[in-house]
Amino acid sequence: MTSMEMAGFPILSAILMTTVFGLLAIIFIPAERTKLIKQVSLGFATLGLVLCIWLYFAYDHQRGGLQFVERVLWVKSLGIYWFNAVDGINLPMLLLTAVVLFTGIWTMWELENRVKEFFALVFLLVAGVYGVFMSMDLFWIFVWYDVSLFPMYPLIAIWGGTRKEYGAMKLTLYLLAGSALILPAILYLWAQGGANTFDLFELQRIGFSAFDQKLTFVMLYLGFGILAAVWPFHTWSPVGHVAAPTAVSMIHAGVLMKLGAYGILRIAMTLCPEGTAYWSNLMAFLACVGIVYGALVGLAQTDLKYVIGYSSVSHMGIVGLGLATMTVGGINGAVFQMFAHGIMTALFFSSVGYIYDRTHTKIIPELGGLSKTMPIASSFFIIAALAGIGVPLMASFWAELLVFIAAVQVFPVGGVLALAGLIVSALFMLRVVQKTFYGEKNPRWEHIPDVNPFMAVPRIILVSIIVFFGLFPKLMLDIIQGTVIPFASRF
Amino acid sequence: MNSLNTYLIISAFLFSLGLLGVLQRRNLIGMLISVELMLNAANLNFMAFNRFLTPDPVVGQIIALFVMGLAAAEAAIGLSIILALFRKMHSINIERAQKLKG
Amino acid sequence: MDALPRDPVLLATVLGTSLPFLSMAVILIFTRANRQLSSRISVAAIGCSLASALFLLITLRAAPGAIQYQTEWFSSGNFNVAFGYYLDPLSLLMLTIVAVIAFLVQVYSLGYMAGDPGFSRYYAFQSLFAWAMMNMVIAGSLLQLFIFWELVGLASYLLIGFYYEKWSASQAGKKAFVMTRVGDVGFFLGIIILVIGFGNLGIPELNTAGASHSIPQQLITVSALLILCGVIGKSAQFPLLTWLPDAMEGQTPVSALLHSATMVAAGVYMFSRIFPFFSASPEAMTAALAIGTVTMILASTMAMVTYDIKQVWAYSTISQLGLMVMALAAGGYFAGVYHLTTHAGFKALLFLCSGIFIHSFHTNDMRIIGKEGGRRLTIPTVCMTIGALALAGVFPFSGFFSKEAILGVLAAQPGKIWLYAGLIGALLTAYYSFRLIFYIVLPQGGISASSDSGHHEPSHDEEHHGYIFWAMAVPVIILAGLTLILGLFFEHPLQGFISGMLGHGSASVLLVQHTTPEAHGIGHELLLALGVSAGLFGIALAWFEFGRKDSSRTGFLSCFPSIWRLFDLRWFMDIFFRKALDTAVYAGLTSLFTKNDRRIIDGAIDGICFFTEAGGRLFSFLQSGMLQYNLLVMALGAGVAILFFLV
Amino acid sequence: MNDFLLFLPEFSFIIAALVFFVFSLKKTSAPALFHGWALTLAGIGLVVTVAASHQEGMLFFDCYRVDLFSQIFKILLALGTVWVVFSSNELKGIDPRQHAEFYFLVFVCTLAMMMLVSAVELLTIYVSIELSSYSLYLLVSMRRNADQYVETGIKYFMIGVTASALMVFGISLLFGVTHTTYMAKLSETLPNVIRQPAAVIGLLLTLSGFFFKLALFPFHIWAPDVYQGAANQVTAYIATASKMAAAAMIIRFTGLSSAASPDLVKLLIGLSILSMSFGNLVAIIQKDIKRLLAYSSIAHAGYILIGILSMTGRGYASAIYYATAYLIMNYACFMVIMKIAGDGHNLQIKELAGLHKRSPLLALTLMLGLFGLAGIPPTAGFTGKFLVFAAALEKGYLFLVIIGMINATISLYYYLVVIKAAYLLKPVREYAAVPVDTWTRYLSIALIVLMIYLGIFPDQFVSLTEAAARTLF
Amino acid sequence: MDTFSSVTPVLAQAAFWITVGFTVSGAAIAVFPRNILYNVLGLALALSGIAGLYLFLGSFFIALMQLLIYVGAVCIAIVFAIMLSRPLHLETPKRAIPKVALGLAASAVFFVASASVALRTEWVPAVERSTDWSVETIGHMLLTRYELVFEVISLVLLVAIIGAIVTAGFSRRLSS
Repeated sequence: MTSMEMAGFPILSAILMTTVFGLLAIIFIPAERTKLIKQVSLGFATLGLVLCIWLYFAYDHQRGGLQFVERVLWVKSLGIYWFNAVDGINLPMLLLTAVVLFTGIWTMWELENRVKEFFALVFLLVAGVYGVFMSMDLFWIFVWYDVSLFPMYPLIAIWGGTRKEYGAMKLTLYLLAGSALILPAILYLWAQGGANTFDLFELQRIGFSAFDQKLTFVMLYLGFGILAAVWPFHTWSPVGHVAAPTAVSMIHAGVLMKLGAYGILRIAMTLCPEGTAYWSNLMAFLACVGIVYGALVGLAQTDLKYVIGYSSVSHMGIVGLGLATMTVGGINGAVFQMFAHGIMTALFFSSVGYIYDRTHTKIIPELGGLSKTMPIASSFFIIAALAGIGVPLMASFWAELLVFIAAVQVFPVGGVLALAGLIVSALFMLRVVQKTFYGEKNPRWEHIPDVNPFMAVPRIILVSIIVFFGLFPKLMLDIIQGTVIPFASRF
Repeated sequence: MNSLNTYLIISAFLFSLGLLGVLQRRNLIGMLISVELMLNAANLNFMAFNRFLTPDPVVGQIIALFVMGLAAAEAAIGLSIILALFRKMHSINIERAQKLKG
Repeated sequence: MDALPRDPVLLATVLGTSLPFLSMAVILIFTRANRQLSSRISVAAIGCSLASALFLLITLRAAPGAIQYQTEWFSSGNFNVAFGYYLDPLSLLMLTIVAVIAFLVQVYSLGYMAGDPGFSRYYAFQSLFAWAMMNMVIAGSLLQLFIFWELVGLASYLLIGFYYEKWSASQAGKKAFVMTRVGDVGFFLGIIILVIGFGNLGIPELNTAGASHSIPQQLITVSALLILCGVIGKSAQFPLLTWLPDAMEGQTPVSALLHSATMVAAGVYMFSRIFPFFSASPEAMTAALAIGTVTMILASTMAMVTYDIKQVWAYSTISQLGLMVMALAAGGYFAGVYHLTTHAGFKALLFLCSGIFIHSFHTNDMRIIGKEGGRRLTIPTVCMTIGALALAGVFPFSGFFSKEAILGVLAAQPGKIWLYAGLIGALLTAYYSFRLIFYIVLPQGGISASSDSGHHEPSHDEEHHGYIFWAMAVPVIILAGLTLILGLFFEHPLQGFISGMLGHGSASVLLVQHTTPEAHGIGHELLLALGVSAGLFGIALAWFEFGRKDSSRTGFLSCFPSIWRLFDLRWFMDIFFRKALDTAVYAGLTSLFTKNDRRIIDGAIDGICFFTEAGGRLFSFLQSGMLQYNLLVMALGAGVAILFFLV
Repeated sequence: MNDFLLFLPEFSFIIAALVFFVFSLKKTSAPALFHGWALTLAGIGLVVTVAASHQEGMLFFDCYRVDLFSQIFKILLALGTVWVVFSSNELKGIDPRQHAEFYFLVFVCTLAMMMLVSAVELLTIYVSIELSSYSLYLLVSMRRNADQYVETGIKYFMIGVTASALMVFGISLLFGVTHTTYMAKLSETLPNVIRQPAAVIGLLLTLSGFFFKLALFPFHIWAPDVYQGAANQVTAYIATASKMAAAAMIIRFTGLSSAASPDLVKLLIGLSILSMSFGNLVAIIQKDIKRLLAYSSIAHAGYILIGILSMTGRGYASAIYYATAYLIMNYACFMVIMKIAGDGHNLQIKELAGLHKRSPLLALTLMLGLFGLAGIPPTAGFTGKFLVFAAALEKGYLFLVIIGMINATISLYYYLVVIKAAYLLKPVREYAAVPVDTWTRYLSIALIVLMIYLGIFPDQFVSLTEAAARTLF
Repeated sequence: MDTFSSVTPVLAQAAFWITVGFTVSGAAIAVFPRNILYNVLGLALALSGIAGLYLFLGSFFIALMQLLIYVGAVCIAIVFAIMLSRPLHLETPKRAIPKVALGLAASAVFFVASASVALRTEWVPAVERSTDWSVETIGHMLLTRYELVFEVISLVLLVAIIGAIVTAGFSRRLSS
């Protein structure tokens, strides 16, 4: 590749810039004008969403591969490039990010406390997320990765709920501890590559010795795995989710956790195919344990957000399992599951957020019978729960199907075990639905109004996306597998 | 007897003794005296090397000269700080100054 | 898509199977507030479905072979998922059954559910249910079948737990979903294994492959056994049968739908759908036979001791499903399907009649209904008796013919034990159904109002002979009529229809032989006599104990309290499951893992933090306030560094 | 004349020092006037230094070398001095009657450190380092009303002179074994005799003098007490400018052994690990911000050393980059501290409570500075760590880098504690809003921009540091 | 040796060891006694001894400087300081054993280390060695090669003076 490559309008940088400019715009608005801040935030989020949707349609999945490439030499002496591109793996992720940001900001429309800082930090966070997803340069991936992590601290600690300071600190430190393994691994690969480049694909062409691959793969896997809530590094996730405010939980569980899995896929598996093969049994083992374990622990939780947190652990296990299979089907499924789970969890948290904002509790035994007082708000949660169970014709079903086919083929025992986890996950989701929404009407919540149409919009969008891609998975899978097929052929 | 090693060992002895003084003496002035011993040990080294090894005998002497000058300045500053401390603490026992820790 | 308007068959299929979904969407999104409109939309949609189902049945009755429509849903790697319709006699027949029953139940519900606050939602779920079931029936591939199979489960979950503010209802819905989930996971695994081993999930392909043994035998056996798990879960076979009686928490029309043509029928339908595939694995068939038999006997015994009118029919459903599975497993393809058909008719009839009783007397207890004058409601009483006669296998009702066919198949089995089991089942079935009939029809004074006073449904007093009543009565009468004629006039046409085309569709001519009565060892007449006499003996026993004057009305089982208790507590199965769930999952794994999470994993992490901080405190001793200790640190550090180089 | 131009930056600071020497002779003291003069003179010094940045040449009979490396560090020193002088407008920590002496000593110290980074002869280095040390001993002792902190000066002094005795002893050994005091000759001779105990130990002891300046474990012991006990401005000066000189000297000196001694590298790795771990661990339990920053500076010394011990051009360049980033971030933190503690008292962490309301800009500056110190992108601190680690990994020190990263995680904890105080804690009592004058406002914004700009667009500066590192060989 | 060439080696040797004895015992007196005045006297003795050693090492000039600067200036300064701070009355509580032990260990380590450095290093004299020990050369060097240092040292002394005055509180403005 030449040092400079720019094909037309840098749409990806533009998407990234929507968040940066959004951030700047918010900074320059006086803090008292909360309404304006919200409108501006939503405006920039919409812009990003529109661009991402345009990208989704403009991406030529027949051709596959990297498109909309922007590649500029950034730091010459280290071979760092400003290298953004989309392919079938990160396009769904970008779309997911845009959707979750958009709906998340809308969900937080009723925020009153320190509005300016909140939206500024959210934009900072999302800038990092976009950056990770679009960048193809290890340096930038890492930079954006960290950028996306540290706003979590103030976001949780200021606007959070239960044990917010503990949760925020734990989450931030834990996740950044993961990057303590990622950065050395990235630099190690750079040094071993010897070509003085952080360009992912040039490094891929160079290839690494088996030892290097094994070493760096496990470092990257553990490092990113923490963010992907790989068992047993998952305990930050429920605690953090419980503490975080709604939109942050949405973005965090919906998008941020995907960064981990994406990192494993994008960096570790791309650069270390032999390492992946060597460690795939471990990956599969941890993933299977995570699936079953998450569901089982979820059974015992009494806090709605804890439940969702553990369901995320379980569902991210499915992603991990899909990746571990190293087959086209498995990776397709994993990527699709990342997308589907992102939307689903966003819906989960956005419904719980609504309930929590009104009732100021998310302890399951204190709730109960909510369906009577707020049928619409409840139905959003129930739909999310059904999607979580893997009810067909919702996007996550297909993802799970693909992953499990691949898993049973590659890891028969683990695959079957993980399948058994589906029973438990059904049990615990329905248990939560029953205890929270069914049962006698609780007089405590009688005065609470149902979701008004305005606030229902973001949730309806999420539901529609889940169902839409459940009905037409081809629209996403074709894009994904255009990239995954050549990708998986290297294993 | 009058070999390089003799001087070096004398210097080592002086240096170690000075170090011991710095580590042991509770009287700040005593510590300062010990530091002077250490500097002299270094000076003795310079002079010895100057005598036995180096091509140009002037350099070692000049270094020794400057070290002496610095030692004098150092003593002046040190003593003034000790005096200032004494004014405030009414003691020059270093063991009485333990407020900053942790 | 351009083919759609030009091909009436496709058009009818698509329309018939998607309209209920549309109606559900419209109701949920737009017309929740307007009950009348909601119900009309729903009934109209299902009416259209019925019309197109009948149209398809008539158009395609003489089609030379199965018709298949298929389009790619998506593909991932070399795994292609097709969305398609597979129209063969079996699916057409089942489609019609589903449409008919669903239509009748929806009409019936106009009366039964009138005034319920969740009326719109009810119809939305009904539509969902019908849509899922119909799509399942005509699914072209096993995966598609599975998808709609799951949706059927979802719809039944929603309907069973319809009165979600009632704890037991939501509990029952959850139980139904989770228990069928257990089976479904097996089914799912079976599908996955088939994908991996065979690579194609098309139903005709599977059947052909099964019949021609072109897949490894081991693969067939494993996948068939796993798929059988799905049947077990969905059709409430042993050991996953206890969810079904609990599912009576749903409204009676829901039960009718659930127990006749949808949900539980799905399992048996799926069995017959890929029957040639199954029959390629003798092990799987034997397992299914055993399971069916056990189920049938167990469920019959449970039905003998309950006073809840709906429970009786629920147990009878289980036992009849067991019978169907037995028939299929014994190779009686036609017998199984035929019994499925007739059973759909008379079971819907029985439930809908019970619904009228329950609606009128606000109780489920047969004793109270009888005592309060249940027989004054003539239409339901008569119709219910017709249903019970069909259930008991009395000539000339439809059940007689299908049961005979099944017994014929069982008799053809090498061991006679299956036949005897079938006969015992028939006897018990007749016994418990007429026990119920006699309780209602011939009430006598002196009924002790026991603790089991039945469940109360939300009451809404309506005029018994008004619009409401007729909305309920007409479907019942239609079903009663069907029960009368289905056996008498339709056995042979149906057999020709189904078996004929099976010959075209797959290469299993062999199977047809099994179903002909001549093939079995005992003479046809003897079997007929045995079957009829078993049924009649059961009725007689019931009459002796419950019907005749001065009878004790307790049943012979009351002499054996422990057995009574065993039957009443469903052979301790529920308790076992509950205990197993509580000890193994809640108290066992869940609590273990939760503790592990809190104590060990989180503990380790907090421990790391703690020790880090403790390390800070420890190291801060190096920074004591004493200058000379500080200097010591420095001097010793430098000294150690020097020694490092010297040594 | 050309020679004079080469010496111009130092000369400008000599002038500045002399001006304040004259002021110190005056009978009356005029703090505002002095501050104005000092700022002007320091500004001129900075301008001159920047203008002289591309000078090259040798002075004073090859004792003094002016090259890109030294000029970069001189700019950093001048920059640090300007900043500290800038923040001295409310020099409440020092008796108003001593302000002239304060500025005099600051300028002399800067001058000494400028000479230090240019000196390429051992005696010159030694004398320069002593001159800067003496100025600092005196500056530290100048704090007024410091009953709690009286012992600071003597502790600093005692530790300092002991370290300098070690250093001069080491220089004597080096002198004995190589027969020369010129760095150029040393770097020729030393690799041949590096097997001799005297050579390596001489080098080590000499380095220990610089380690002392950089506050590297185990020569760090003065740092916490001095940071805590000195006046805020003095601490800021020690924490920023004086660290630059030390880093420059360590870079120069480790280059001498030019990796000929693997043992030395091992030792440096060990020191770096100990320094990072010790600094970060102990910082966790601190309550006083300045003391906390002292421990963090110990840790950062370890990071800088990681870059240096790889002993490659890239390594030295990364160390220069890191030092620069550290200067900026650390000053950002200290500026906020000095501003908040307007009366010169020692700021406790809990006093930051509610800072985001009292002064959002300062809170933001502090947050970015701390995040930079913690190595969070996209600040310069992250890029610095990245470069340093890259250099280390080029030599294959994977383990070291992992430990470095773990330490970065630990450090994040206590930085977050401070940030938490600034952004989250509710103040126990009402603190007045912090008055932020226009210049401080501009400087804050400039610092923020600089931290982020260097983090995101490091290319030019990295090339510059690499060019500087090349002049070392 | 040049200076003492006329004296017999034995005498020279005796003189050398006596000087060494003065130095070592002076150093010991400077460190060990508790009375600070003894320490100063010990220091003076040791410094004078070292001046003697410088004579043995061939530099009369440095030996003289040693006497002037150290014994003359530094020791006197210390005595003044003692007088001003009255440390004679320093209280003497018990010594902390660990401190003593560790201090001894550290200095022992240093002694062993530096002695073994001295003994284990192959000290190689320069190939060509100048014999120019004259003071003129020193002066010449001071003004050429060490011109910068020479000027800096004056700055050092200036700093020391100003600093000492300010710190010790003798400034005109501070004497209040």
